[in-house]
Amino acid sequence: MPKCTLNGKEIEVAEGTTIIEAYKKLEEDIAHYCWHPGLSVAGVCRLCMVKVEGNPRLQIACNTVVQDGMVISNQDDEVKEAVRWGLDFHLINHPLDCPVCDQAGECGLQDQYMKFGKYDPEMAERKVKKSKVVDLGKRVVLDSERCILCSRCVRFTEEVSKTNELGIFNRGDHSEIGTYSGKPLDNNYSLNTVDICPVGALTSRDFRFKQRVWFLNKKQSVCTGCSTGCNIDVYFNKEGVWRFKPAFNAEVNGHWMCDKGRDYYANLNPYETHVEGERKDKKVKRIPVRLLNGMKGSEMINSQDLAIEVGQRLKELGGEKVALVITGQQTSEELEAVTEFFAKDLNSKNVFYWVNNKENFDEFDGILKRGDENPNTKGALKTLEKFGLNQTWSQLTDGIEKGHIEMVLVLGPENQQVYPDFKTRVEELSKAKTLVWTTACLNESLDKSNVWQIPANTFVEKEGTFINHAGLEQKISFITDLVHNAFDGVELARLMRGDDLPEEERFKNSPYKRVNNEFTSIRGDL
Amino acid sequence: MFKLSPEGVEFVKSEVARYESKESAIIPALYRVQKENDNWVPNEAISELSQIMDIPEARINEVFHFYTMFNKEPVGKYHVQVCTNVACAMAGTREILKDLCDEHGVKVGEVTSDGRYCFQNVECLGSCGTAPMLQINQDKYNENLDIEKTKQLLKDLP
Amino acid sequence: MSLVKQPSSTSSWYLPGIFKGMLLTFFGKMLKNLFNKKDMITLNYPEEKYQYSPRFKGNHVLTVNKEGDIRCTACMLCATACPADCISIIASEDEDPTVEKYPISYEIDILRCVFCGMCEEACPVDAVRMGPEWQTPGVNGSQFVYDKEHLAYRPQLNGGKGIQSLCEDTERHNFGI
Amino acid sequence: MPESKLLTEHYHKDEYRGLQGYKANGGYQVIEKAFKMDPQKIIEEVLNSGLRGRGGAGFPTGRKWSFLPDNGEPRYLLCNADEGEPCTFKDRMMMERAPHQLIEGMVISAFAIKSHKSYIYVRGEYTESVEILREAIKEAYDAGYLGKNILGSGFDHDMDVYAGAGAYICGEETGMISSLEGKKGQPKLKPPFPAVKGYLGKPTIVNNVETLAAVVPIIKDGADAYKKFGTEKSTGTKLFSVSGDVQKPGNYEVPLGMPLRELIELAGGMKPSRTLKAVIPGGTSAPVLNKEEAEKATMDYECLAEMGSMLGSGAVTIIDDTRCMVDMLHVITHFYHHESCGQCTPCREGTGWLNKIVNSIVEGRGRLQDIDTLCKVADHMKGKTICALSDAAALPVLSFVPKFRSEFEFYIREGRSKVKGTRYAEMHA
Repeated sequence: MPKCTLNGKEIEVAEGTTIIEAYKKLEEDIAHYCWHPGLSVAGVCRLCMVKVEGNPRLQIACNTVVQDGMVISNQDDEVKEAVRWGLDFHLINHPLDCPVCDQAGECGLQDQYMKFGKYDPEMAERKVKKSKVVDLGKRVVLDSERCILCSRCVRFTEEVSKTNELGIFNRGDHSEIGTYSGKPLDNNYSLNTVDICPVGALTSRDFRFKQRVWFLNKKQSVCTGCSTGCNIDVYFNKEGVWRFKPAFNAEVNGHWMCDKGRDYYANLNPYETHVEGERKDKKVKRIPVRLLNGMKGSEMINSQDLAIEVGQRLKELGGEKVALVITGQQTSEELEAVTEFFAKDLNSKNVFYWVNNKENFDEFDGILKRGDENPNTKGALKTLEKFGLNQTWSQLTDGIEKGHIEMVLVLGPENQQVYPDFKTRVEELSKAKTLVWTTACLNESLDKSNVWQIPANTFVEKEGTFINHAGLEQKISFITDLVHNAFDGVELARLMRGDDLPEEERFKNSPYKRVNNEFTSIRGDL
Repeated sequence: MFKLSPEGVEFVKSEVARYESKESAIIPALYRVQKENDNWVPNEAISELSQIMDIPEARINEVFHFYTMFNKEPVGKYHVQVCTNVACAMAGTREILKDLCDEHGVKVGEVTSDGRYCFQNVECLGSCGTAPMLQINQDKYNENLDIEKTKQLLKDLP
Repeated sequence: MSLVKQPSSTSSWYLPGIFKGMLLTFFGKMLKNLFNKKDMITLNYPEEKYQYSPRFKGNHVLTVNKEGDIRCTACMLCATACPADCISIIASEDEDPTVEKYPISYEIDILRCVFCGMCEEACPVDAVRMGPEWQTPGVNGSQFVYDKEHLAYRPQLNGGKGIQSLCEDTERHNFGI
Repeated sequence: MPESKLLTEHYHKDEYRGLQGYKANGGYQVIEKAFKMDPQKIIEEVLNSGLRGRGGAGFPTGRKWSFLPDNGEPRYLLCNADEGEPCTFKDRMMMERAPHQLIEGMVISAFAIKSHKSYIYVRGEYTESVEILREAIKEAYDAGYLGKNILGSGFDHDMDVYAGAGAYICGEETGMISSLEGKKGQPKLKPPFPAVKGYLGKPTIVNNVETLAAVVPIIKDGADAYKKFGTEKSTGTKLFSVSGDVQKPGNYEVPLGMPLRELIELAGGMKPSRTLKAVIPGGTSAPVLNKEEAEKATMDYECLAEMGSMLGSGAVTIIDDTRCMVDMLHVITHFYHHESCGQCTPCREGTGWLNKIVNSIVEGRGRLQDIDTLCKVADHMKGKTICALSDAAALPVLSFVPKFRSEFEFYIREGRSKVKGTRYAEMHA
């Protein structure tokens, strides 16, 4: 274990650690662009300069391994001067379009210039013009002028996704990132290149111009796209959730996540925003996506009242005539609470497990994405095991067919897209006298007279635990409330049982306290 | 639409087998394409090479764009590459290049209307003792020139 | 800096002060204005209106570029700087890659606005200014939310043609900056 | 001091190109001697001879060879014939006049470092050299100087020629390795050095054409005989490519340590009625010497280093009083801007910046503060990048500008050249 001194602080690091890793460990400031902990070392931005005592030349921290007794500093005047000029070299051909650039606010150039910049630019010559707004693929937009050629994205496609779509073409200051014309950047991990891009050269087609990043808050959660359970940062504000980005977790996902998982954020917002019309006459239209209140057939009803009514009806019918359907999409706590209500309170054995596409469960793309697109399959199985329940699906359908089962409560899947059999199951189950479906999103097939819909919370609006494919338990925390009248399974179980659910308790963690009569831009008549 | 000749495909395959890493064959393969396609490499050739050599297009494209000897656009029948580096510039090649361009009414790097010439300034070709010099396509060097000799040289081309 | 005088014993006698004021009102101003209408400093609003200097921080103006399109790039710095949170912008992609981003909706809630002028200061491209107009009439709530059309092309602004921005992107591009 | 033709003795004979002619003039005899020696002994002999890399950096060849790790991995010998340094044309002559000399030198070197595969990386523009080398290698294979069990010694060696495709940076050893691996010719991060991890991650030795050829006379007559030439620290002979304003430009093989004056005399002296103004002693990346320095300089590694310049590849460019230094620098900065590989930021952006500033000056748009900016930019490009191209681009600026500052100031103030009296048109597009 070599020991070294960084900026006067002693630190012991593992054999083979580079100086920049030691700096990161100490949480000391060090400028860098091309180095990324998840990628190989390129050593091209030349910003992580450090002075190693006894070495006349400045060294780059990313390619120098710590050796015992090294005395390293980046507070030296020589180093500071080198970094100042290094930044200026990065900026001489960088356009002045921060106002338009989507990266502004989370841009490496902005951040590092504030810390290490020279503040008196001497470049008085014309900048190199390159191509702007190039679609590299469905999801990624390139602006070559902003690119500082750190090669992170190229290394990502070479080393992580192994798809090799990107390359740096030409040479000198005419170098440009690009794809070969016939082969766009369309792999399932392409948006990671946007995350690792330290500047605004690569931006996400989806997130582009929707929000400025400084309007957004972020909180950590777990992706529900598949059983891998990648850790994510959820970016949200008052208006809703705007994007997911991967959060580092060495045990689960490292630095990355897949594009499919990122797409899911749009299903969380109560409204979907559409831009309609031609160039000048573009209008914004908002279409509801989430179920906003309880529905009893086509009649709208307060969701709490509906939940209480459901509880009463279930109790009236009693054990044999009712059934519960669960999926791997709810948290372990929800599943347990509702199952307990059925197994203990109602004394029912009719708890059924709805599996979506079992045949794909063992698929794995070798990076992150798994075939089992439920975040909590293991949790569901564990719950059934705990209560000793092992009913088969045919028992349910038989029961409905024969009229033994009159009322079915379905904890509907939050992500309906990964349930290709959604419609057929609704058809099947709605043969029962009453079908109660808790759902987060609207779905046409649920619009039936005997189907009661209870709005459910999505994973950003609840706390709980997901158990991933490897059996790792991951806690998710409450992030923001989006649909006021929705509950999670735990709350539903309490309401059905007849317990109180005080308002204050429900929204105790809400970052935005909802105040009546709030001014908004669409105020209408006074 | 360019397509490599069967012999060309054979050549590329043999080059892939020739070197320890198959990527080493990219440069010889691109030379072959250039030879078969009037001295320049069309973009679609990259995907063909990618299929033959089983190397991602981006890797081949990177190499293709990095080296100056692969022409990205048509360069006429005679690609006249005039060295304008130190020794040759001192010997007056810049004036020769300007003269040639003016005479044919083209700018540096443009192909003449009859498709015969393209005049291009290039960096040192390693013939400084015999400056001024130029190279036509990838043939032997023409050395110890002056304006008259150069014009005669171009006239004598078939 | 002017000092505030502490009340002295004489100033606690109110009546002399009141009479002093009355004298000024009747003889100093009223009689003067009765016989010399020209120098009268009050206006018969709303028939007469005062013209403020162009630097007055009144109602907002969105400037236009040479083509007459809105200059705003939807960078949202004004919305960020606004202490009253009265600006709401929705940005969209422009087909022209040199423009790239423009607002499809730019709304100012003028009743929330405190006319501090921060938006003007924050704007990097001289797209939003505060003009000399100061009246904000309206008959219902929605009329106090000014949209893009009103902010840039209301008749008061060059007869609906809009006010030219001083900061043109085309120049920047021509200089290769 | 006359020429000392250790390598180039028979270069004037046309038959020397072919195997027969080469053998008739004493070729392929040293190889037999070498095979009887212990490989370690050959390395020692080369180390003793004081032979330094002739490509530019001047690193002792024997030392380089001794860095190879003993881990049983296959080793590669690469001959760097990507002669890109402007004004250098010695390697081309060596390959075209005496290809077998190079092959012989390479087989001996390969035997010494126990390498069984070697490549000659020739720059793409040298189509003639490539053809001649391919022909020579074929002859050598047929005559048993290459291939399996060479001359019954039990030593196998294969050799191939690889043509580059036009990139100055491939003359840098790791750049060349990248290019040979079929990637862009971008230099690799060091450490690891090529002697440890080079071509395809295997230990690799990269030597210049002249260096490898010089192994032949060293083994032939021994290190001591070789050391008789040159100075104490810069031993042996060196080919100098003399170009520019001299009467007889060309390659001259002289012992190191020869005064620059004499070298100019050897090349026919200055043109009539012209006087010396400056000399670039080692290719354009070497800092320029002004007249006073040039008259004192001797052509060896130490003297030039002392003067703040370097011997480099031995390309001596003589500049006389009719040349405008602003224009010369313009050509040089354009070259480095064109050749920067684009990997490291200071070089990628800096070379472009330098070229743009000089361009502005040449076009008459210069400002006086540009002179300082030039120096500052160049100063901060130095020593900050993976390879030495950034330094190579900075050093000319840092020597041209201070040494000929008055010319630059005159050009900026008057908008025309002090020497020529006119402004340069944009003919160097």
